[in-house]
Amino acid sequence: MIVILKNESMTFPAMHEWALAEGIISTADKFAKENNITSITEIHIMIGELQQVEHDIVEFALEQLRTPLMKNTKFIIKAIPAKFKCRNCGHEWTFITGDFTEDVSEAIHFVPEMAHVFIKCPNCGSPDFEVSEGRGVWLQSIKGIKDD
Amino acid sequence: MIVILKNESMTFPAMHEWALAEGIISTADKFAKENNITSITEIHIMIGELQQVEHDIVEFALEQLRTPLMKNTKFIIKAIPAKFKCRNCGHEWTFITGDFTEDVSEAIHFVPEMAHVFIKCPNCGSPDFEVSEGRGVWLQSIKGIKDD
Amino acid sequence: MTDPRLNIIPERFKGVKNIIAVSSGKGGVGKSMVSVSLALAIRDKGFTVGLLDLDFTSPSTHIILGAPSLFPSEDKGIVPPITNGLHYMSIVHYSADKPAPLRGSDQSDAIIELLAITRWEKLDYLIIDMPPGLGDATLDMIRLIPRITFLVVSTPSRLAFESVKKLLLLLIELKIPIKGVAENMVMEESNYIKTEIQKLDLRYLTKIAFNKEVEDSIGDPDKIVSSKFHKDVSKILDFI
Amino acid sequence: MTDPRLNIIPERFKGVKNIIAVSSGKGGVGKSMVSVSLALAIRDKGFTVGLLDLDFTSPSTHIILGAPSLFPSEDKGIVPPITNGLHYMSIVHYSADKPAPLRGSDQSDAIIELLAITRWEKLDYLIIDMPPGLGDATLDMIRLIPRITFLVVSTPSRLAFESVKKLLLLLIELKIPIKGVAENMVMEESNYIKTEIQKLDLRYLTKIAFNKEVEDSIGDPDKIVSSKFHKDVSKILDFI
Ligand SMILES: Nc1ncnc2c1ncn2[C@@H]1O[C@H](COP(=O)(O)OP(=O)(O)O)[C@@H](O)[C@H]1O
Ligand SMILES: Nc1ncnc2c1ncn2[C@@H]1O[C@H](COP(=O)(O)OP(=O)(O)O)[C@@H](O)[C@H]1O
Ligand SMILES: [Mg+2]
Ligand SMILES: [Mg+2]
Ligand SMILES: [Mg+2]
Ligand SMILES: [Mg+2]
Ligand code: NI
Ligand code: NI
Ligand SMILES: [Zn+2]
Ligand SMILES: [Zn+2]
Repeated sequence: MIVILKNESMTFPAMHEWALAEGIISTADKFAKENNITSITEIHIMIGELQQVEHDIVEFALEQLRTPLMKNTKFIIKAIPAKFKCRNCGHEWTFITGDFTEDVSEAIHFVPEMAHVFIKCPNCGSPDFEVSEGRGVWLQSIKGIKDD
Repeated sequence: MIVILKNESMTFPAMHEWALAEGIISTADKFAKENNITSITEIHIMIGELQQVEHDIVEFALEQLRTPLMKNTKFIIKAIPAKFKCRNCGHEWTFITGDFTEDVSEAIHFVPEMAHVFIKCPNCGSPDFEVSEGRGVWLQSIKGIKDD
Repeated sequence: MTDPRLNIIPERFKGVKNIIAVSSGKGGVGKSMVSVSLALAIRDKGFTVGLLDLDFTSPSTHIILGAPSLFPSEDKGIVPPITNGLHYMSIVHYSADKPAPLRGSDQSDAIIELLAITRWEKLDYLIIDMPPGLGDATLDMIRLIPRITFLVVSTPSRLAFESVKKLLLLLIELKIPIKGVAENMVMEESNYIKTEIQKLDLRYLTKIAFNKEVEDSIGDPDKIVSSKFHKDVSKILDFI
Repeated sequence: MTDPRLNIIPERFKGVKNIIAVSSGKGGVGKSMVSVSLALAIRDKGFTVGLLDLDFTSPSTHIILGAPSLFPSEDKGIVPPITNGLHYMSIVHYSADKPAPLRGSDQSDAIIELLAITRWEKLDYLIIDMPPGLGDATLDMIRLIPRITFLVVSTPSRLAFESVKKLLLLLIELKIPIKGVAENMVMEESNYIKTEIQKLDLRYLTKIAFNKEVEDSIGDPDKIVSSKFHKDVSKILDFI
């Protein structure tokens, strides 16, 4: 859902979240065109919590990047908690933000797979785990008015 | 379902399908023990068609390998057609046996991933496809009488 | 569900004129040394050059360049830092040079993420230092980067060439442009590699001599630039 | 759904007394040459030896052994053929030496399949020639083979050792037994690698000289066995 941004300072759009928003906009726009959608009403986005992407910034970027097909689009963002499953011992656990130093958070923020460099399975110590949920930014679905 | 073997010649059990059956039996037995199941009534197995595993041989091997927990087990085998999806161009297609020479069938029979050596996407020629369904032999589920 | 990163990647390479993946079926043939040396040679011709290290589990170019902890800046994406006149991107910026035990699917995810968020300046050339083998990185670059070309490195050894040949056959089959093959670590006169390359109708780019000074030049780009190795590598400039 | 192959794998290794993965963070350091030479040296001590080539995208041991198209026999699984007195398994038996462009997840699946169906005879030693890096093969062997030990190969180069060190740190952290580190392709006196290895509290196994005759011995196991290279490698026998 679109909320009024709490903070529209100019530092916002410079963040790398902008690049992720660009991917969503261009993918949705392309998909709509390919399917003769003349107006996109909703775009559903899932953001995994592992990456600690700032939703405000993503929303701000989405607003700025609206294409002609997105004049009235509602952007609906859902946060997905990060879950891990160890391939070595089968242990499952969830992501706890406070566990990391700022450097580590930064690395995972840009490249989530750096989790395998810095996080170990709390049960067996292995870096060989799967991020079973909550990785990355995904375009879940779009809704629109079709012209056929 | 167990059928009377059409051919019980001694060449049967020597095939490599035996090794796959062993995996199923030992996994099911272990799972049953861990869950206090005293008698396994059904074992559901899925066999992907890519590998062209001989169901008769698998069934024969399963019969021979029954553990004490499997005195009355019904083995239910389901064949899953092989489906491919190209990562390069998105094209999807299904497995057609007749396409391969005997050598290639043999290779894929033992190591299904050899598909990437011998099969190309019929649309773009890429070996970079996914076997989206129908790979390998899987233990789908077991049913049994529990002792708790 | 659609991965929105894939669509934006071609966009990111719009300002890059030439994309060259330095690759080999084999490890340890000198891909990283050649990548760095070639990038520096192109720079010295007055071109704008980027260097992208995609060997995530064994990155080397930061060691060869003697470029310690750099960090990309953030500007609607990440902008590669400049070191030695090269626009330089490596996973080391984030892994802090610690072990990166990544399965292929994670390497693939990391590559896609990096390509999707990296905003290259306008570049005349982007040199990509590839990991060995025919795995995720190679397959991803082929499917994701439309104008990619390959520069393949071999050594004179049969062991190396047998693996290199597999990569070449794959690229030929997929109709990916191949700049040619450079033969590195040459110790004796032999036409083995040259003949094999020509049999495949490909260009033999240069013979790079085995040279003990290469080891000493690691970490010192000025030394690299003034080395016999660099002179041999620079002959590749005629072909790109 | 459960993959029934995982459970049977430990069973397959019950008759194998010692399992040694010859590994390195780095490619081209001589893992395959050392694997073959070491397997032959163990054979000549009168032990039963298996050799498993897990470098699926760049298999080499069949070339080093000069062992052309062999095919495992089928007996309630597959039984590795014997060549040069070694129980020998390689993907090449099935790939017919064509390019095997396998993503990591497919390499992993192929490894699991091969391990699940291969019935090794009773072996004193199984030598595993590993692919470079810290990817699927390395992680799978660590998680699937309970009694695995690692023998790590480096060259004197800083570039090699920086990658090797990452592998060693990973193995140490995971408490996987490390037989030690062999230094290959040594050209000059230097204690760099030895010192670094000892800093990590690991064993420095042997110094293997760089030797041009190695190339000529490829494909000819008798030549390998009578080489200086083999003599250097054989010192590893004291530690395994
Ligand atoms: N022409 C050469 N002469 C001598 N040593 C070389 C030469 N080229 C590369 N090397 C050395 O060979 C090793 C492998 O080189 P590297 O660039 O890391 O290969 P790759 O990237 O293919 O794994 C390094 O130790 C490097 O210093
Ligand atoms: N001690 C040595 N002296 C000279 N050349 C060697 C030596 N050891 C290995 N080589 C050569 O180095 C190259 C890489 O060896 P290889 O065993 O294929 O390495 P890896 O398996 O680690 O990739 C081959 O061309 C091989 O002939
Ligand atoms: Mg390299
Ligand atoms: Mg992942
Ligand atoms: Mg090798
Ligand atoms: Mg697969
Ligand atoms: Ni950011
Ligand atoms: Ni069979
Ligand atoms: Zn674990
Ligand atoms: Zn295709």
